[in-house]
Amino acid sequence: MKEKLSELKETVARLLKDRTVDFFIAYQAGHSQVEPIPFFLTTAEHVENLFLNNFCAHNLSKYLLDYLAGDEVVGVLAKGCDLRALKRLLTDHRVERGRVFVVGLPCIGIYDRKKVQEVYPAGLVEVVEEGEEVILRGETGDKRVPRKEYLLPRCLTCPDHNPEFYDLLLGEKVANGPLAEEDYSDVRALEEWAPGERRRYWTRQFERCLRCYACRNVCPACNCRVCCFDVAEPRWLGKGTSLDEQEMFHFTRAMHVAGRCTGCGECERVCPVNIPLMKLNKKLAKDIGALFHVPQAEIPTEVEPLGQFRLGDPDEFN
Amino acid sequence: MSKNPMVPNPATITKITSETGSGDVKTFRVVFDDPSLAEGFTYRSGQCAMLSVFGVGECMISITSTPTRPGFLEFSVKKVGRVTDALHEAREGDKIGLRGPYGNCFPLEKMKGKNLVFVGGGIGLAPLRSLINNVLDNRKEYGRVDIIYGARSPQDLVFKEELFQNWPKYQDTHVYVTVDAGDEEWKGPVGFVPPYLEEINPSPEGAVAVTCGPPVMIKFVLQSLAKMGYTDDQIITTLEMKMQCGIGKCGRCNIGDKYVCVDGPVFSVDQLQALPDEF
Amino acid sequence: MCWCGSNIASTVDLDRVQKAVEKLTNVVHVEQNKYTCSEPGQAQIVAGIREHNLDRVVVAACSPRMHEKTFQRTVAKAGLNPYLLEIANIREHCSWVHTSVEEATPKAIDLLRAAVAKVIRNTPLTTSTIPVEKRALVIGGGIAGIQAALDIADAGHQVVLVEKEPTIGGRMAQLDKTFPTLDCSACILTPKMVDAAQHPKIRLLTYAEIEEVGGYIGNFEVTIRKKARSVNEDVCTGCGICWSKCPSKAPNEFDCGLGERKAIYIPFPQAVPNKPVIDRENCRYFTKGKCGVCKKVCPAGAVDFEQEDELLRERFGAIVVATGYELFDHSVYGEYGYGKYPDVITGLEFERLINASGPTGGKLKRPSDGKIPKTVVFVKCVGSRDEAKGFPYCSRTCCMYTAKQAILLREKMPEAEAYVFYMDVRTPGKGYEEFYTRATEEFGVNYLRGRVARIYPKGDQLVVRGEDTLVGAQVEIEADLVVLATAMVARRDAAELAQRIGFSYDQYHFFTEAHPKLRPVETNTAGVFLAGACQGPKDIPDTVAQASAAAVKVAMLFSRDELETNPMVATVDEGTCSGCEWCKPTCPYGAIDIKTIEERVGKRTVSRRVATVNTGLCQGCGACTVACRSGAMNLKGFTNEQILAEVEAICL
Amino acid sequence: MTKVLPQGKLKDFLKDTMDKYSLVAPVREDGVVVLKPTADPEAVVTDYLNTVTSPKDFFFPQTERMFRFQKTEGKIRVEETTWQGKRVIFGVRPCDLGSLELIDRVFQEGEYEETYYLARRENTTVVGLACSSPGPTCFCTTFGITPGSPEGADLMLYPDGEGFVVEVLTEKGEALAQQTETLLEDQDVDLAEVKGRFEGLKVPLGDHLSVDGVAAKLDGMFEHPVWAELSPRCLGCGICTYLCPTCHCFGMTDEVRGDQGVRLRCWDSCQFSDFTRMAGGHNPRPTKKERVRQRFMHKLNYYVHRFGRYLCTGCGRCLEKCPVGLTMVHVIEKVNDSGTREVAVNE
Amino acid sequence: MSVERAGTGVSTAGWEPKIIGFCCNWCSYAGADLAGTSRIPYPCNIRIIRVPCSGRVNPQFVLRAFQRGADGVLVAGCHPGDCHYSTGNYFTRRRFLLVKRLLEYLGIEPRRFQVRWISGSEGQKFADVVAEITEQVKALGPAKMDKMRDVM
Repeated sequence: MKEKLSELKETVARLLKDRTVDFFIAYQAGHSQVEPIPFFLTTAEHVENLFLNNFCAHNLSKYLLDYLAGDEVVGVLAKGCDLRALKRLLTDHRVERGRVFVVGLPCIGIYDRKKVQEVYPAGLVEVVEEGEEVILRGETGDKRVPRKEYLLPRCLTCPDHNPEFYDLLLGEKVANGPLAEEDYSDVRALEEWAPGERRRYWTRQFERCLRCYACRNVCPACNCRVCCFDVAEPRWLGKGTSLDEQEMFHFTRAMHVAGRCTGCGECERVCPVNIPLMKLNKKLAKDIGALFHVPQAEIPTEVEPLGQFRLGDPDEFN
Repeated sequence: MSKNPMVPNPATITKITSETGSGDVKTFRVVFDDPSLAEGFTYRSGQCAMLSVFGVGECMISITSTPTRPGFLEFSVKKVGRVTDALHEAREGDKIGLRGPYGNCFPLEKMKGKNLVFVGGGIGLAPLRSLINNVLDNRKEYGRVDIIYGARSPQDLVFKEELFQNWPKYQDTHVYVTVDAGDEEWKGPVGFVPPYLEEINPSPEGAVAVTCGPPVMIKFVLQSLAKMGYTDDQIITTLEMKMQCGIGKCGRCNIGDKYVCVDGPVFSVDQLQALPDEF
Repeated sequence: MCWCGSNIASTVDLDRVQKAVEKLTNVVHVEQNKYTCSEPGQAQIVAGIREHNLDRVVVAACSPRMHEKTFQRTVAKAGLNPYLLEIANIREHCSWVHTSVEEATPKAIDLLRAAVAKVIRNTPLTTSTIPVEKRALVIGGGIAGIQAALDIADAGHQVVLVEKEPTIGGRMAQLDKTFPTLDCSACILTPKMVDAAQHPKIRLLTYAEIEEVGGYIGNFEVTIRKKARSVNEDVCTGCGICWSKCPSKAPNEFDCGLGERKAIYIPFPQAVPNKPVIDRENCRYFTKGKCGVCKKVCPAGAVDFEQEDELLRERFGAIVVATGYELFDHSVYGEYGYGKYPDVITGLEFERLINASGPTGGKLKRPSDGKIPKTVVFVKCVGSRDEAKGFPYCSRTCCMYTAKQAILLREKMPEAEAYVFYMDVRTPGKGYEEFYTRATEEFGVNYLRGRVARIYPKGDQLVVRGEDTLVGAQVEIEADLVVLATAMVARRDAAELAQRIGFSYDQYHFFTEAHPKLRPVETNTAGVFLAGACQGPKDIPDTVAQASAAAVKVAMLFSRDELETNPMVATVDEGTCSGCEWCKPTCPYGAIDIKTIEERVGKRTVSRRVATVNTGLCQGCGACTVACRSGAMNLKGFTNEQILAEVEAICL
Repeated sequence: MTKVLPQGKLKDFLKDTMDKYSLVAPVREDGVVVLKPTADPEAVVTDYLNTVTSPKDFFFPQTERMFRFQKTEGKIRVEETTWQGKRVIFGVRPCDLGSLELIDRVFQEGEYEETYYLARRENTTVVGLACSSPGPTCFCTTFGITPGSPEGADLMLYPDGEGFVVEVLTEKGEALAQQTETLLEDQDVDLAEVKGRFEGLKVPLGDHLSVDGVAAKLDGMFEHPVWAELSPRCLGCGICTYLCPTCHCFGMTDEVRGDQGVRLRCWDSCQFSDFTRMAGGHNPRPTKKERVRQRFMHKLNYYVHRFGRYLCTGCGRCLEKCPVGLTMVHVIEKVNDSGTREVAVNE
Repeated sequence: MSVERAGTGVSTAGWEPKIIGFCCNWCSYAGADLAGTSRIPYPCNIRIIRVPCSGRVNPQFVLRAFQRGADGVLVAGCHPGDCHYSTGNYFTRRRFLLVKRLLEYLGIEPRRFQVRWISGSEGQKFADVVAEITEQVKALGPAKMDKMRDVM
């Protein structure tokens, strides 16, 4: 991915200079190699600060919601998963296609900062890919590890290494790996537990929740103009943080993205207290697949699975 | 009063007056249930108190009654949100909570002997009313009093009895009322407050101007006053911010390092000028 | 709080309820009365509102489905918006289903608390108006449909009468004589059929079916499929040459399959319209590709093999559903021979066999060998009043038509013996009991009280074995013909039609009236009315009465130029709405659109898309509100705030 | 002689503590170390850089009941409630120890005291734990705190060889030491030497980051373009403010069940869009720019004006957890790098 | 938060489950009315909230009921195909197939939350369903999900 940096710089500079875009959203270097951060460029002079490596996890298209009121054309760098998120915003009629200029970024996987930092808490210099292995190259030496174990969870079942559509693609398309089956093993495992065990598990998770709303704010499916958690009346959610309110929050959040979640896992990635939010999202995705025959890979759908029905849907409510 | 500043004291609404035609402003007369508080609660014009509707929440409202007329407190409340909606639902005899007083007050000492110009708009007359009545109750200590007040329509005027009957009776006290748009019965002036103020043109000589109202009005009133020769230290206004604790802790109402609930709400314009533009 | 005499007061300790309710925030006045729905009861509400300056009212009484409208009018009388009322259902949901005061009283308190919590969040609602399309659709061309169509047309309104079969007339046309007057069915029906055909305000669409129904009261949009008749109706004169020359034969449905007709045919001689139709399944031209005789002989050139189904889109203000009934299929009864004995026939088949225009020309010949029966056994309650194999309900007409048929038999063939096996004889109609008495006394029909246990063949006869419970003995009758009084049942496509139009039906698939007593011809879908046996078994007088009633309802509706709409409709908080459109697909009425609004953001004006509700189309189901994640979509009268408040109040 | 708690007696120390106190301690849970009430000494860990949540949670809990109210027969009864308990918080790092003092000032200052916080402060004994190996996100030294600073602790533990050197700092600390007396061994250890060792530990990030003059510089930077540059990437979530050991904004909310209810004081965040939005709709901090500016101006300027210190202790949580790297370090660097001249920016 | 609930020590001995029923106006509410007019007795634990259509029942209402101390929740609507609004209950069916599974996944006993189709003519069924759910919830004991009460 790094190798595309110079092409990215040229591209962004050109787009800004010829006013194809009014500004561009990409990445800049962060506190360390493993945490590149979003970067908003308004002039071509800024391109020198662009940064790209295989830790560029952030989905940048969600930022488009900050620019709804204007008429600027916003350039955005998008991997396959980010494009799916953008599609979510387009399907939800939140963003106009004409106001986004998509620079597509083929991607074969983003590394999970948390997992890498377990090996290299600090001082990682770069990650070198060698087939199914990667070399974590750091100040204190190299470490060769199996690639898959260090990728973000979403990358393991990634259906789109190339963005589905774009206005311009950086480099060549990459071959999509063999499409992995959606992996619901963690959901299934939890389903197997005794109900009391599950209750304790989720109680522990929810009690840890800070209600910081990072999961919501980063989520491309949580794109409401006003979130129901932020309205005073009716009070869908109290400000107090007892277990029942935490559960209300997580239940509601999960239901609101049911059938709409693009599976990017950003919620879980940004959660400061490691709440396994994707175990909720995936549970719903799994059931939606099984009950209504809408596989995760087809989402966003034209009409959301909960906004339609079939006469022959399963019925167990007699 | 409870030692804990965050705990409201039970009080009873003894009288409700609907001020405006649409009823969106009501004045609540409130008396503490605890007789010692009812007597011991001291405040100064310009200060605010936190009104609690139990189960709904609190809102900071300026005290519109004057400490010169003890026995009760009065609050004029416009219906704008959850808590004020709930207050408007209340009936006489209902219980609310009250804590305070909070914030600073109008600099009465500084105003003594001066000619006073009060410029109010809409519900902005509420804090001024406390001050005006305070001044009029000690009429001899002040110079000429000009009260210039405006509202959107005759229906939106508040404290009509005082405006049209009580206040003009005081010596050397002049009340001017205008409306943005009149109706069939309105015989008075029509027009916005700032030009009306310029038309009346009270002299800045030995005067203090106090203005309170919607932000847009204040903005133009300040311009008019400047045009008329008032200096920044001659002009006093009040600020409104979202407040929750009222005691400078919750972190909401600060403008720079000043907390409106503690350091305000009364500011002179030269004080405001030193604050960051974030209100 | 209503005592409802002792209906509520004997199970709910209303004094205790009153004590609890008086303490609730916002409650300023509580009173009880014996019958709140009575005039003094209502007057008390009005007085209470005035005296205490109330702005919300809760009535704790019977189901809101019973008296909500009543009390809405009551509070309106006191000058209050009718929607500032809530009902706590402490009768049907409380006093009538719980036996002890200790159980019912706390529950009543909870229900009242919920009603109070809801009502304080009620807002005044006002109705708006929609224009009424003054055209009626009548579905079904039997006596019910014909009567309804004629009455509506006579009231001066346009009617389209849609009939599935090639002719109107329905079941009544198949009958020989009618009870209790024994006048000839055709004689009284056919003039009405002709009236309907010739009425300037009625348009007949026979051989046509309802394809799709959209819209709402006053403004239904209906798609009608006019099936290919293969005969150009505009040209055909009904001369009959075609069917006389047609070489293909098929069982005649009109004669219950007992006789034959041609492939191009009219069902019976007095058919209206008197225009044939080609039964393509049995027509040689269509099955073999060769023939075309009819086309050749037709002097008018009306035969059109190329004709296709036609879809007509029409607007109507009201719909009368008069789709009639079918007969119970008795082949489920092993004891009656599973429908395999040709000489075990249904009452309707009997009608055709004795009818002068029937397959036997009015001579009663039994189907198996054409022999004239000497002993005829009638069996009542076949498929009705039988939960095990049929339906638990009473089919209502069988007692009378069996008596009629026995009389007709004895009248035509005095030498023949008539036996009737019955459980009860039910004759609740004008002249009915007298008619039955005539059957037994004047015509000597033998009535045997008891169930038939078995029918089995013996030689060319059928042995009917049963019990005469009055005598307490087994009886065996050797019969030449057995007539089963099979029950009237809902048409097999009834549920489908109800779903298509959007109203409900009961467990037997009879259409459900809005109220069993007080609104017997309305459905719960505004603007859709019921007539005849599609609503439940009925005889002709009742059917005609209901049809006329439905017609009056339609005329009433059409007497207004505009309708007040239901004010409990969905509403959008534009400030919150994201314009995501996910509410749209959940709306069954297509009532949600997207519009662009402009608003100030900082210093500029920007436009933004939001959902908007067509209040004329919206019926207030609230499905959209759940699709709306932010809660921007709300339902007036059942707002999120109200329902959450109810939940919280109940859970206390 | 100096008291030493042998490593092997740590569990017993916690057990003895629990005889008289409820215990809050670092516990590893689902891959993160959180401070939480625990009754199981076995679950308590000491091998963490810092806990993901800070000790402020136990003095200024996310949800605190302030009072109950009861409506009866046209009367209202208000019953003030304060926290009752006696608690030990174990394993607080020096940066977090320092944060307590910063919040103390806010809640004690002025005409009014915040009694809920103070009640918990008074009845809680804080056991500090010096840092042996500061991490890549640590920058306590920027604010004059060292890996061995005990200020804010009642009793301080310095890991040393096979145990913890104990320093008793307050009466509350002394009481705890007495409670656990049998487990503390008097050893011939030079406390000052041990402390000195910790104080001298390198804190790579903090040692190179200076905050000198930042407050003064910020006086003129309210309108500086740096805010417009920094803020767009902010997600507007509450991670920074909720994890920050010094953030202390709150709101109040009523919970009602019928005619009784409570008023709760709950955390709130200046990063939330509705934090300053008034009932009428006006919001003095309408965009992320104003909100991000408020957070950093508060910590690096406003608070300094009021109390003479920075409202940050360099704990590094924002560096670790902010998903978009909008961190204190990043901002201080930006301020240090920017020109002092006030630039008026009109957007 | 470690504040004791005032007046705790609720023993399950005298405990009666509280069950909230969301009933659509046209079918299930009418079914409940019919149970009433037919005087078919059923346990008094259910409290019915009338909604126009089962499709109006927001899953958040269900959770709010549990949050406020309900021990069981019943959502009842017209049988599929019978919806007064044609299609409302089909959406209900989809939504609550998921909700039921999600609640179970969160460790909430699935029998505490039930969805049933009850027509206006099924008074007996309504009574039977209420009896059944009441019995089941009784066997399960209090749901105790109203944790905020611990703070109050």
